[in-house]
Amino acid sequence: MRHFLRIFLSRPIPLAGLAIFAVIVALALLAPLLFARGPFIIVGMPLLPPGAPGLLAGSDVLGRDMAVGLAYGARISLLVGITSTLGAVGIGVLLGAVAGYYGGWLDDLLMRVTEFFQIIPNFVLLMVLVAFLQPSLSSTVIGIALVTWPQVARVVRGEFLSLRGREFVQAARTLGMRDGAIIFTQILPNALPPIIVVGSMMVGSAILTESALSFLGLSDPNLLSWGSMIGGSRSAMWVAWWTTVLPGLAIMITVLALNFIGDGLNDALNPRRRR
Amino acid sequence: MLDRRAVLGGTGLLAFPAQGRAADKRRIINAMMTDEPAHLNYPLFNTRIMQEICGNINESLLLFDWQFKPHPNLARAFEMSPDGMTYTFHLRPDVRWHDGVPFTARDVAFSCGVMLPQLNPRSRNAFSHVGEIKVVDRCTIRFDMKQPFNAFLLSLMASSAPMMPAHIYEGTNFRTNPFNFKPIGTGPFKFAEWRRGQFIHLARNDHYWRPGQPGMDGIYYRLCPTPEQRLVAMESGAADFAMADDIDTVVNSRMVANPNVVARSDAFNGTGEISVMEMNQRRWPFSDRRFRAAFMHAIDRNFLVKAINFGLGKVATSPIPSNLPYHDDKAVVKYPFDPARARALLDEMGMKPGRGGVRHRFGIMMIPDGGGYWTRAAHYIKQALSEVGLEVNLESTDWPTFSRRSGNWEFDVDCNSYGQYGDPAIGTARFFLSSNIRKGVPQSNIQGYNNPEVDALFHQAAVAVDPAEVQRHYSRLQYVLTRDVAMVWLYERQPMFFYNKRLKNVIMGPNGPADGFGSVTLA
Amino acid sequence: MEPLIAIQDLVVALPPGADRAHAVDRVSLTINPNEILCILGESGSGKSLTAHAVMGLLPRGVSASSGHIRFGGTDLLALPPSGLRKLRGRDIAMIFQDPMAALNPVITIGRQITEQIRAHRTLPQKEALALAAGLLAEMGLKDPKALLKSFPHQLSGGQRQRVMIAMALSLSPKLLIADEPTTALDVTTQAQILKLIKRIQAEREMSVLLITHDFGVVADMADSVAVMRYGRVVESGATNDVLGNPSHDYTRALIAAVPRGESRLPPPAEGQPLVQVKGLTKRFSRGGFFSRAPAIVALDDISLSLSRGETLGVVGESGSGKSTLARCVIRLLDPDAGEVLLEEADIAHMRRSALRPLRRRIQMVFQDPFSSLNPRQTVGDILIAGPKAYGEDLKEARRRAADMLSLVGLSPQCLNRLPHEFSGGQRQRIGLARALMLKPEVLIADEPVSALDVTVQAKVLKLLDDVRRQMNLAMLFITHDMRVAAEICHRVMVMRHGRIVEQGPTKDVFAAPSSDYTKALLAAIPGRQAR
Amino acid sequence: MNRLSYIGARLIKTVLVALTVVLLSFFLVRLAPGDTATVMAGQAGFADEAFMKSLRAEYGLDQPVPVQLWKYLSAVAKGDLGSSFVRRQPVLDVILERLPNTLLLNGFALLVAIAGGVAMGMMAARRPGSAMDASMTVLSMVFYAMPQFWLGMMAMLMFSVWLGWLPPFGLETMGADYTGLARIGDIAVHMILPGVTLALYFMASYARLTRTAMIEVADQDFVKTARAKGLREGQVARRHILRNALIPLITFAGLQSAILVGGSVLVENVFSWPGIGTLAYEAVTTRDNPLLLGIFIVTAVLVGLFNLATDIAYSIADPRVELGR
Repeated sequence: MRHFLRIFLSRPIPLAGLAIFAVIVALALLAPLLFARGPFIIVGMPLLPPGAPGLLAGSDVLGRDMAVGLAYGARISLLVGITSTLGAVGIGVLLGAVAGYYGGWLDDLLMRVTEFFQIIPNFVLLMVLVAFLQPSLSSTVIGIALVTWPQVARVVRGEFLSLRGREFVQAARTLGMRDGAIIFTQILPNALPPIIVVGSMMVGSAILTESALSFLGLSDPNLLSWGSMIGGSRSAMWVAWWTTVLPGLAIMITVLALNFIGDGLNDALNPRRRR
Repeated sequence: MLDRRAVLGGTGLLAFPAQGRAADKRRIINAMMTDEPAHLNYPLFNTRIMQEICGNINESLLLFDWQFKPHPNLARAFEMSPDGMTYTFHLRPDVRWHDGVPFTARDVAFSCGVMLPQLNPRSRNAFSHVGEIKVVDRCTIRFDMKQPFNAFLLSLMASSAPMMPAHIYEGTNFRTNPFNFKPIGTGPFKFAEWRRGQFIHLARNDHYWRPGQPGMDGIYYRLCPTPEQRLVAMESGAADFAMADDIDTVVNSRMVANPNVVARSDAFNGTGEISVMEMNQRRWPFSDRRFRAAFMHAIDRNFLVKAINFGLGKVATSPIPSNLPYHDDKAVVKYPFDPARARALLDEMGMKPGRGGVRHRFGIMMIPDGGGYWTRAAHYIKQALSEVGLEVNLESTDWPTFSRRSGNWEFDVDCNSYGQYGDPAIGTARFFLSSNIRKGVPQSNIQGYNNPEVDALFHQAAVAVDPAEVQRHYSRLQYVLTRDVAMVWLYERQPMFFYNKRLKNVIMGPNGPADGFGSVTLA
Repeated sequence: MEPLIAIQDLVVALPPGADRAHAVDRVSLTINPNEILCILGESGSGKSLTAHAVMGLLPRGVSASSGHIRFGGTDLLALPPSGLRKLRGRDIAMIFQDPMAALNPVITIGRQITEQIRAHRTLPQKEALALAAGLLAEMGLKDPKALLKSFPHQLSGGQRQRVMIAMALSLSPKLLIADEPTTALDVTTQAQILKLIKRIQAEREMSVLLITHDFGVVADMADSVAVMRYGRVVESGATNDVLGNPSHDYTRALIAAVPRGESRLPPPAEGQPLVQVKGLTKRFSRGGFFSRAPAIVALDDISLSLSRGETLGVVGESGSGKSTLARCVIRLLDPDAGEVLLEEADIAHMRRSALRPLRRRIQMVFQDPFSSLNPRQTVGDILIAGPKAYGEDLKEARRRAADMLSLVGLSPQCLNRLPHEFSGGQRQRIGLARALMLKPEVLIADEPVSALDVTVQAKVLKLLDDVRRQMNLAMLFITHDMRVAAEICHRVMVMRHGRIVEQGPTKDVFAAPSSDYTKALLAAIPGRQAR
Repeated sequence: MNRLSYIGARLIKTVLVALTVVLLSFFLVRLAPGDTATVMAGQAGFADEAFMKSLRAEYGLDQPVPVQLWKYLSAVAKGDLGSSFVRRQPVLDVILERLPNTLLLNGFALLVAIAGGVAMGMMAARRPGSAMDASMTVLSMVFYAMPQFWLGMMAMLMFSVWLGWLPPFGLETMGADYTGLARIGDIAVHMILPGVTLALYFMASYARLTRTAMIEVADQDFVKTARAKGLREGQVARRHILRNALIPLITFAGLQSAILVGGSVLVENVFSWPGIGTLAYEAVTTRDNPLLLGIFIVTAVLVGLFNLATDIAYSIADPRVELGR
């Protein structure tokens, strides 16, 4: 573990990523302490520019304080990003492991299913799912998890296919280990690095997808997320640039931090380390 | 209060891109449509975009001025018997349909007797009062009423009673008649071409009966799906008209300040639309008048209009809009913004604040308007109600879900708006008559409001002949409805109508576009 | 006479953080015209980097920090890159170890050869192709015209190495550098390629710098030899002097470690057979849903018997089916037909649940030290995996693991260290200890030493033999190297294309081989004729 | 197995996949509550039971589901994808009318992305670990981190609202009715903003892919052989390294065919680009099931064809791969 940390923190990109991400998480958690009242409170006239009296980031189309909105918006984005990825990774690892280890018709079945997800435009499928489950936080999380698990399954299947042939796995079989033990104690630990890297990238793309859904109005209206802030400002943008620019910047910085962390993980965990 | 324009001006964003083309001398009007109508059968499909397009094709017997007094149109003259039981119309002899067939009393009899009642719910109410329609001769037609109906003339307004060609529709299935896609009318413009997903083109009717009209050679209604796209189209001169919901109220100030554009807020007085919230009065606590009153007191409707809706509209004090006949401000019970009074009412009901100060939780079903002014109003009201301990869960929907849930009464509170169309009997009655409580049908008395006195008053007002008697009934009605808080009236909408200053004579009456653009000419 | 290449005090620095400062430390060598110089050394001795330094092809981050390489009067290290580039391929040419990867997979053979010719001489493509065809013929390749149009993946390993040699000689260079040219090839192919290089060198009177780790190759090929260790030349001189009476003790140890190729084991005691294999057959189907390609027959009617305390060697080239046989016996693969009797029980077609108790009696040692141990487990956990799977008491198993480690010559502290902290030889010892933890009666060794250096190889073979004797194991020993088989096996079985071509006591098979294939295998053993 | 029978087999497979797509999506789409009749009733503003019942009868929504499925499948077999409820046009016409716009926009975006991505990748791979490598990596990560719709709005804000250089919306200038070359020029100008927005998103992936592929190929033995032959660095890079590094790009482009055909809902929505993306969004929100199914089928078939084309291109680029084995 020490070795991994030394490599991970030695390069500027992952270090910066971790720092930014930590700030954002802190901002999200401490929002109630930093700001007296919630993000929905109307504090003045709509569309006041940043720097107007008492408004660090200006007011949005309803006269609400955008700084508070940005802080609370972080909660939704992080929550959706992390939970949907955990869900997708859970399903993906399970199916990928079984298909990769046993192969045969199970593997073919999984490949056909992942192919289906490659053929149907993913975002349209996600919209249908969210429309069916009625837009809400849980429908967004379930929708994103259901649409993105094939990415993890493909990676895990690939890893299991290559590791299954390795000699230490054959040794485990000769030693009388049951399949379950082999999968979870022998193969999975060695398949973790690529899963962790894919997982970190997926948190970022899940945040982007959630913001896209709420931008199109397919999210729970009672919740304020960065995407819904941008969605609400499509017309206001023409008279008040900050209503669109600021939430967008927040999304970009968060996802960028996650991409930096992902790049750092990929480098630190990758056995054939370049450089 | 800070003058918004100064603030916007300050940010240097009021600069306008140069006009796309120097004041265009071509005699073509470029209008826009938010989405494409399914077909152009006016009575069958009566949305706003249909009124704006078919208003140029199908005409009505009468036109109405700003005081809603009737003026000749297809009917050059008309008489009403003193007891209000018979109406006789004398048609213009020289009117021809776009396909050259002469317009006769037979067309009027077919339209008012068969097609309109069958297809259009609003016409059905109006013509249900008619006993018999007699074709006296080619140019004269007489309506014998079952009982007097003083709103009968107003129900002949363009959007409620467009005259349809008998020789095209009689004996056919109105829904699948091919002419639904190439309508025939008598109006200043006739149907030319419809290129799906792009535009609908109306060309000038050279044989139009009104001398000197139409002033222009044609109209293009181009598909322009998003509000920002329509804003840019108006500013760049690519579009001459922007009607009602075309432009989001957020950028209203930018349009008003645009030197190339004329802004009119009275073009839709005829419709007299009120933005409301309907309560499902079958469910507690919405069944309790005090709760509804507290709901009204909790909302600062002046702030709602000035800030949230950027100054467009006027606080609605009565079920009948202020700029329409029979509005009586003295008769109504007023509900000023008074959170303390609201809390008192809720306490009186025994609805004490529980954990976290929350007295009651309920849902508000929103209109799927893509984050427009409806959504913003709902968000403001949720915020205002939370101040008095009422926690609101905003339910987002799409059109299928909204129609299904409102029609089947599966909601606590929903957002909506209704148009008066000139006379309370036409536009307002349908929301409060107990006879109009019909499951599965959106835009009816979905609240379940049932007050026999109101039913009787609407009936008496409709049949009264003496105008003073009619006013007395409607004043009483306005008192009873507001006393019962039969509905949450938010504000009278003032949909804007913007047109390029290269044109003039665009808005000639309270119906605005619904009366057609025959009179429009180059400025 | 004037040497063709004179390397003086060459130093090649390694990037910071490597295990030692210099890969090559003040090396001085001379190569005379019309002579083959061999550099002999184990992995990590710096032999390959020295060769690459001459060509100026050192990998990124590694550079020749000082010293001189004089080639006909000019110091290559001082030459600007463009100057060195003109020499490469024209005056000095180089071929590499793995022919599979040394040719660009997406370009035809013809274009890859003409590319080199036209890089140095302006020649129309047609003529260059004709020259290339001539070269391929000179290398002994049949139908050169067709070869020019084919792609690398359509050729065998031997053919590709011949193409590489043809390409290298296309501009008749004065010096050919060959970096372990035959290590990745089969024994028989290896012999042919070495013979080809010897012939070409003699005909063209050019110089060859041959890098190898195999003493036999030095004995057959080299006029003079230099022995390298940890980046330094420990000894150099004419081949007969260095091999005849080595002056440096490292050279002596190297020579001693090379397996003789004669069997020294007493004939096996005739015991009651523990394992009997009868009519074993195994087919692998090819092609997907649509194609009907015929299945490959990996094992065709194999029969053998193995008794306690006896080591049976299975020898054959790659593709002969020897490791499929091993995997079928231990039921890692399910045979299509035939029996595998462990005493009386036929385990060939037994259901997995019934097979499980018998499985612990047969264990296996694997070939690749870097893949046979789970990198994420400590040595202790690796060793107790078997007993744990059979539900034995873990504390007791850990204690036995410590004893087993000392049995295989490792200190018990290794228990809580990770595999990547051990050398190749040590990992094979851990693999053996793991196999012995379940007290097996039969031990299958699948090429256990082929990935190790010669000196380490000798020690591991000795350990395997000691363990066999102490625990009276029946051992099935799989290898492609006849010399290793001779060292350790009582009886030997030669396999080719899934069939047994010959079997019998090692002494008899080596002394008087009956099948021609065995004869060819024996003849191909490098360094066999010299002594 | 020769190429023709392989291609035949792949076509059958595409049809089979399209069929499963139809079956799965037929039920998936029906799960959403509410149906098109209620939508049209709601939009009409004035509706009563008679109107609703007649609508349902007209569209066959009142028949049992298996009957609807069987009718639909037999129609699809004859190439008739049914008619769109809301648009009252045959679904196939609507889709074919919109498809070229999406192919045009995405094709342009993909070309820009590949060109930019490969260039960035090569610059990064020339000296791994250098400042250039780090800056290219960071830049591509920034492109990857930007939400597409927001990037589009920023581009619109910058180049249309403030600078006024480029038209922000639609396929062509409204009402201008240009023809011939003028129309092509007009569409090209309109394509710049949405095209570049889409391209930046794809470019990040291509840059990273090219970089890793170039670095990995540069370590292969045949590159050492190329240098040993005395080739100049430029020749080594172009003929040997790049030629092999492009192969993974082809597979990646194949993977993206679903996006190429399916259109980007977000970018088309922001720029009101009349493509399949906006059509799909409209179909979902108005429950226009036949249109939605039509889109799924057409994309399934086209993606199948694109994948086949990518496999053929792959087998041409990499001789080791034989079609069919």
